[in-house]
Amino acid sequence: MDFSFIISGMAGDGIKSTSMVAGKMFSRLGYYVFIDNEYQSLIRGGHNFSIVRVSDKKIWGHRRRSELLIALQDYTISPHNEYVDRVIFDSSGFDYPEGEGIPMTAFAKEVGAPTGFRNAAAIGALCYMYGVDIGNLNKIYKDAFGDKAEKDILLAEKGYKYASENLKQMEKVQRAGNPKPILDGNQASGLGAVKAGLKDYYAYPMTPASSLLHFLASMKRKLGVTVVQPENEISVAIMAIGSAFIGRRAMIGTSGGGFALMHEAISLAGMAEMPILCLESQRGAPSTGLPTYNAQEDLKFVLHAGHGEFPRIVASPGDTEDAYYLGGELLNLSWKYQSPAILLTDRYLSENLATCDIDVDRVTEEPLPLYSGDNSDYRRYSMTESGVSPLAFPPDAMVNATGNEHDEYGFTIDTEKESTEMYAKRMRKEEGIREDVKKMDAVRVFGNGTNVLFTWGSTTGVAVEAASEIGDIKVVQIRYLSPFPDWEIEKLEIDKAVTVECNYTGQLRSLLKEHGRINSKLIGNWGGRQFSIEQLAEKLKEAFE
Amino acid sequence: MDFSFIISGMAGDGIKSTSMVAGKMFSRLGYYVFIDNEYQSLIRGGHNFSIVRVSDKKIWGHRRRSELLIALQDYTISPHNEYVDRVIFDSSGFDYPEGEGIPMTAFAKEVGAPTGFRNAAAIGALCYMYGVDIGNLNKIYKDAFGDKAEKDILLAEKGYKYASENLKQMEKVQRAGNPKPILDGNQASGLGAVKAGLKDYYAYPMTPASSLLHFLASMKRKLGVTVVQPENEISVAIMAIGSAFIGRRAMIGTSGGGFALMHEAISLAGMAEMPILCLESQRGAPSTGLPTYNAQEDLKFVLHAGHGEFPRIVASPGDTEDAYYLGGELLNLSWKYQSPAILLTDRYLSENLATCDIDVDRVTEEPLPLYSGDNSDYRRYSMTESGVSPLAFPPDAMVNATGNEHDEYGFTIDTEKESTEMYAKRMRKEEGIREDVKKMDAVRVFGNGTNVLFTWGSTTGVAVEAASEIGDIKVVQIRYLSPFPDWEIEKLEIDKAVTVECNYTGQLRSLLKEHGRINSKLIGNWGGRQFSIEQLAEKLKEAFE
Amino acid sequence: MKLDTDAKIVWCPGCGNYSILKAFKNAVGELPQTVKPEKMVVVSGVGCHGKIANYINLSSFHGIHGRVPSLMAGIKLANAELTVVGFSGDGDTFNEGLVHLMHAAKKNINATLIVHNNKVYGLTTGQASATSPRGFRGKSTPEGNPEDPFNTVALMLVAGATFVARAFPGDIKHLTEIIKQAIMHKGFSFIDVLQPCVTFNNTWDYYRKSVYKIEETPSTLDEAIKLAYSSTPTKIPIGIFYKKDKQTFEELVRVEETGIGVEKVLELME
Amino acid sequence: MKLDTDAKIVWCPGCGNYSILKAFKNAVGELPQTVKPEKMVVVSGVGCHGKIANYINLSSFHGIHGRVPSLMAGIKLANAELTVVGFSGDGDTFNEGLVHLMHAAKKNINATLIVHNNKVYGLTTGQASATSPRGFRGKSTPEGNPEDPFNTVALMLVAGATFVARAFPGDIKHLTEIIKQAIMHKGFSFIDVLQPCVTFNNTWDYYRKSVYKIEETPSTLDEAIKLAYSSTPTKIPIGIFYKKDKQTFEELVRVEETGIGVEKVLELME
Ligand SMILES: Cc1ncc(C[n+]2csc(CCOP(=O)(O)OP(=O)(O)O)c2C)c(N)n1
Ligand SMILES: Cc1ncc(C[n+]2csc(CCOP(=O)(O)OP(=O)(O)O)c2C)c(N)n1
Ligand code: SF4
Ligand code: SF4
Ligand SMILES: [Mg+2]
Ligand SMILES: [Mg+2]
Repeated sequence: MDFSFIISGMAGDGIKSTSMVAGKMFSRLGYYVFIDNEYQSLIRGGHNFSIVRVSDKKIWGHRRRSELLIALQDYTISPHNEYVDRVIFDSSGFDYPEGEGIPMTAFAKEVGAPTGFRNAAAIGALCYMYGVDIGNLNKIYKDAFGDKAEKDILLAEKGYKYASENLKQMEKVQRAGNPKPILDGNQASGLGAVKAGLKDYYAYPMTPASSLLHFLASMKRKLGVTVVQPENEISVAIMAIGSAFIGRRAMIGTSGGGFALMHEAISLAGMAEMPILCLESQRGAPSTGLPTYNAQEDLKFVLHAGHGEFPRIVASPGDTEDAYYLGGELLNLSWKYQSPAILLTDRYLSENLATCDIDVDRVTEEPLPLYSGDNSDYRRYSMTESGVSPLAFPPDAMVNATGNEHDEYGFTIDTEKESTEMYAKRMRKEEGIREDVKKMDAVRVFGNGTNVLFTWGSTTGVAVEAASEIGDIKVVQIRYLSPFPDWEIEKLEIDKAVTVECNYTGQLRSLLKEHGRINSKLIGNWGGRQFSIEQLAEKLKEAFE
Repeated sequence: MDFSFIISGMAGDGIKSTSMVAGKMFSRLGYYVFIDNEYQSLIRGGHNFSIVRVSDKKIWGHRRRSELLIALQDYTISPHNEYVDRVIFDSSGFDYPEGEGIPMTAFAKEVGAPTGFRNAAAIGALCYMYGVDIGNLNKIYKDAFGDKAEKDILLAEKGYKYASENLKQMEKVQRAGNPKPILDGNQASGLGAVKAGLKDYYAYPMTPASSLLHFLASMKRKLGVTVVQPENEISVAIMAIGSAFIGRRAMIGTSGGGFALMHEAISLAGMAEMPILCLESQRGAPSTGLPTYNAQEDLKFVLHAGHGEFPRIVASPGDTEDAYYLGGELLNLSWKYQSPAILLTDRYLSENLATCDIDVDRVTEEPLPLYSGDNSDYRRYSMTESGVSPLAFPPDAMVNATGNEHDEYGFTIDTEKESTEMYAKRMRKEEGIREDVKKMDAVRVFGNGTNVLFTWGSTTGVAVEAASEIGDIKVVQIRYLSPFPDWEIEKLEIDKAVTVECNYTGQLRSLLKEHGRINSKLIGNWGGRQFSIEQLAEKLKEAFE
Repeated sequence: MKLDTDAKIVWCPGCGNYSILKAFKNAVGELPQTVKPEKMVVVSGVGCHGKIANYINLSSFHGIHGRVPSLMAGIKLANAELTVVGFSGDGDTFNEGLVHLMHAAKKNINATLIVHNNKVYGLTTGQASATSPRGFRGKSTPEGNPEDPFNTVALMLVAGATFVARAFPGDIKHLTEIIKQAIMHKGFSFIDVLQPCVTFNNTWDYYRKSVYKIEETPSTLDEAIKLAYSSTPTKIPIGIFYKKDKQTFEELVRVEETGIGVEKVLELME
Repeated sequence: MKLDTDAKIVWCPGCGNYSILKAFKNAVGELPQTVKPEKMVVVSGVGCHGKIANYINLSSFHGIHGRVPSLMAGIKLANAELTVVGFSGDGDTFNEGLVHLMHAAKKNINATLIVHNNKVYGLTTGQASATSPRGFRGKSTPEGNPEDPFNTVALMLVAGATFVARAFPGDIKHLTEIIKQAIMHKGFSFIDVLQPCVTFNNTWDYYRKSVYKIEETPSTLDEAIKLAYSSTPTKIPIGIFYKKDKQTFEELVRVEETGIGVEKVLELME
């Protein structure tokens, strides 16, 4: 079983929450659900839509083809028309002769609810159409809104009833397993970090990173995380360094434009050896670009963030579970090596919702390289072979940190020999990081063969599904981007290589050229949209011809 | 003829201005002079020194070996002792039995000048020792300080006389040609930009870029340049974009830490297609690092500045003349392609003084791709094959610029097809830039053979001299770093390849690997000092063995 | 001159921004002949307010979040003859880029800044800004904003702005008049517009009840500051708080000389 | 506890920074037992002042230019029990990072900021800062600074600082006392130190003649602002301008709960 339906309307129609409720209707029955939320950078009006895909097998992305469209605004029908079989619409809002109307607005009026509630009637209809017990739906509303759910429930029931009298049912859906959590990639990364000991989250709002800020803020007491929105991104990054100095695991989150403002702080973290984990969620760039649309255009920008040389740990998750694991892995690595780490993600993964099977305990809070010597002679930057200096924090020991070149104690120096040595100490940490990453999943490989498709970030999921439709393609997701897993690349037997990424220049492709001496063909896209599975499958056919 | 002498003392002793006067003594006689100024990040005390090198042939860097040390502080002798033949010192300040004393402080007292003036006595002595007419020296003082030069002149004469009675002369120096201008690399870049039409300079002070701010501020009326120091680097970059929008050629300058703060603006310049030229002068990093010492650690950081994809023009000069030419070339390219350009330089070239033979008119203000159509239908981002949209400026036409993705008029869009096309239009400019750079000196080649030494930035000069000492090495300076001149690299016949750069990871080496498939050996250094010619010659011998 | 554009306005119905746009267009129409629309440049930040650049048929730069004052400064330095009007948000101005605002006022750049002060981050869907009231429940402060808001007028007075005003879009005529005066003022003029955000911070009723017009602009900074602090939840002064003559930054720093040429300068360096 | 370090002090002989260092060390010695030196953290910016972190035998973070208030905020949020004292320069604070200063005051972070206000960029060899007087000839303003300086005390008062003072290193005892009180104050305390820079802006004589001590700390913000504006070239008030009790940011936002665990949270998301 694998079907999709679309809910479309304008900003303000509650498309996102409607699709979330619709998705939960299936995820609670044990199905896999994937919801692609597409919206514009405005608050009311325009055209927003969500594609809700439901399957009894693990799914990773959206298909453009859907069996149903639920349209809350007339002008949102035509963009989807060619991709859908049936159109359900608000017949008290407008007319659409080819579609099947439900008087949603009228129903809302009848129950004394504002028009904004009418989508509940649509969901009620959906509930009937897929043969789901209306009680399930009502419970979802109750769990989400408590006592305030009353009107939604009334409306859902009206919609259900209307549909049962007027609309043809779809293939019925049966319980398929246990309920699954449904969450977006940012939330997953946050939870992974919390599992690894996150204590402070600092962020300035910026799409598509904001969902993490909102999630953590709303759950802060349940998660035990202090959440602060400072005056701007510079302050965000510096405050996190303040937390790190005291030994509290901190995380920050932003998109490209905000990250651009953090470079100076990232460089400070490199010099002062302060662990910070930053989630960078990419959107259409440069500049303000396409603020609510998907992109993978910041890879090289992030790999070289901050002036000067220091170990930078960068990884990019391929799906929601992966986002959870990397949230944990990167926070741990960052602390073990006292270096900045960046979780590079993208709009598609950050904001889209997916059911997932997270192995919660795969992430643990790994112990720190703690100092155990005499506190009265603590050297924050003690010279070691691994480059890792044992950690202590104020007030346990006197700790001197600095952004200037320094001696073991953290006091400023400028002599050639000592500077050279301290610099090399920092850089030696790269070797340890590399060895550690070798033991992790630096890449993930899906499928077999010598036709190799390289991916990173959310494109991975779409690619895995598209490739499996065609067959004979091995998808290799480059999960760690720094250190770059050349040791894994070397192992590959490659006949034909293709790289797929949502950018113009082929940034992963260029890394493969530098590190792996691989010349691959590029499938790129830079219009703000992730490939649909069908679209990518087409392109793969061509590319591997 | 090729000799060096050192002037050493503490900050506050006027080492830099003293060495400048000493240098002029020779440059006005037609000699080539190179002055390496080494100083610490403090205002009084510590150890500063200048190595003044004089030759009758073009010179590019410093030699550590010197025939003379003039020491104004006792503790500044031992660091140089092994490299010098004779030590002249202030015998009324301290005693140094192995040296030759001049009672400089006492002389200063005698003429009623503050101790700070005593270095004039040393220069006077130097004047005698090299057989230069004291009148030449006095004129230098007069040109520099006008009426206030009186005490300097008195002191110089006392030093001259004392030396003539007590000190052995060196080989005498004769007039060798016409006077040569002596300037630092930043000043040269500024002048090149002025020749190409610079009108506004914005900068926030930061070593080693500040000398450009100071120079332009002091000469602003002579150069016709408005010079403003805004509140911070973010404002610096944004103000320059404001100038560019109006059609005034603007330039900005900073070092790595300040440049880190400009990434968001660079990305805006990319999207809004605003030309800005930024001089980025590298110093020891990361973070505050070694603020007054040399480094070449920001190459990749600069190449990928700003989130997202857009044409970035990056080039790095190899010597002072080159700094002039690139100042002009980059400003012109930046305007022609309405894209940000970065002149990436380093402490050694930025602050060290060198005589130079600048072919002033090699730089001209190149005409802009101006709009000539109907002003009432001007489209700032008109779609063209080259990607270059003809320019008009307010108030001549109505111009709409933006950091959002946009249509031809500059109004916000987010549709897939139009976004994809506008993005591609911007990226197409890279082809034009590449073709233009092909016609310029994208690389400079010195010497012959198949032993190839790759360099960038100020290391070039030192490398050329060191290589010529050894022979059989071809030095290839990569002048343009973006677009990367792979077409030039392909032409090279290489037996053994070595890259020399002042960093740890070998950033140019990695570019050569990516673009040219060249595996080169790295000679690196990351302790804040440029190689001396002798040092590098040693290393080259090993490397090419 | 037609001031409308073909761009579809995408603010929420009922948003205070419509009235700001209207008042600005009115003001441009009523300005004396000396201020030519062709010589006007509109600058905007990122936020709901920022879209205004798309709705005004004048030269414009829709810049980035927080940097409106710097962009205005660069434009004025490049061509002091232009009339520059900036539109920015409260998050834009008092959070992300407060340092630029303070310095533009200090410098006395001859430009006008209109702040769409809806006391919330609109475009990013409702977080507290530096002007949100204590206790404000936004997406990042579900338990209530723990901070007191800035007194924006006092900030600008202390920073050195030479024209400081506040207005309310519920009185378009008054707002129009203030905008006109701000544009006519030579020096940095700042207008704090109490803009209701119907979606995330609907203050229409609240302001309708509480604003009152300043009768006479205070003649000293001291009195102006006092007036700025006289606001209470039921009595909010709107109008001009302060106005002062002072040389502008552009007049002081622009180099009008054309220079002696690089060749000659190089000779000076021999 | 020995507060000196082995680091060689590299300020110019006669620099006002020596007296600030001295006064701070005195103050630490005189603080009540409840303030333990082991629990103190010093934060400094980049500039001549920034080196002070090397000269004090306490935990310290010698951070970057302009970001001292943010670093202090992060440290306090991470451990509210620490006593955090920041040292920053005028360029640091009022130019590069003014936005952070204003917001730290607004938030009422419980920390102390001591500004070495020498009214010049010292370490970068003498450019005008946001507090340099109009006409100041620095390396970037050879014809004189075209801007009026900020009134730093007024800025802080308006931003919401709950302890605002000014002091002069020529009176170490007074400065010591002010530092002590600032550290003891619960909330954001700000000290504007009139630090002479003997090399680029030697104000020793000028301040010696013009400073006078505030007799009584004004009891209202209004009076405090008035006092801040009462400065003249011959009469500069030093002492405490304002002091007020208010809940600190840390108290309000720190989450002390340990949480219910990720597993449980995931269940809530089903
Ligand atoms: C550097 C940066 N950080 C964050 C954002 C995301 N962002 C866009 S608008 C906005 C806030 C808007 O609030 P405000 O300035 O008050 O404008 P409003 O939408 O309320 O008009 C933010 C944080 C951005 N575009 N750039
Ligand atoms: C981002 C950044 N910009 C510029 C600099 C260069 N810089 C170092 S100190 C300084 C100014 C110092 O002035 P101030 O803060 O007043 O300190 P002072 O030296 O006078 O104590 C500057 C601009 C820097 N380190 N970082
Ligand atoms: S969100 Fe608020 S400010 Fe933005 S358009 Fe809607 S009402 Fe206006
Ligand atoms: S330059 Fe000024 S502030 Fe810096 S150490 Fe010297 S006297 Fe002090
Ligand atoms: Mg707002
Ligand atoms: Mg200062």
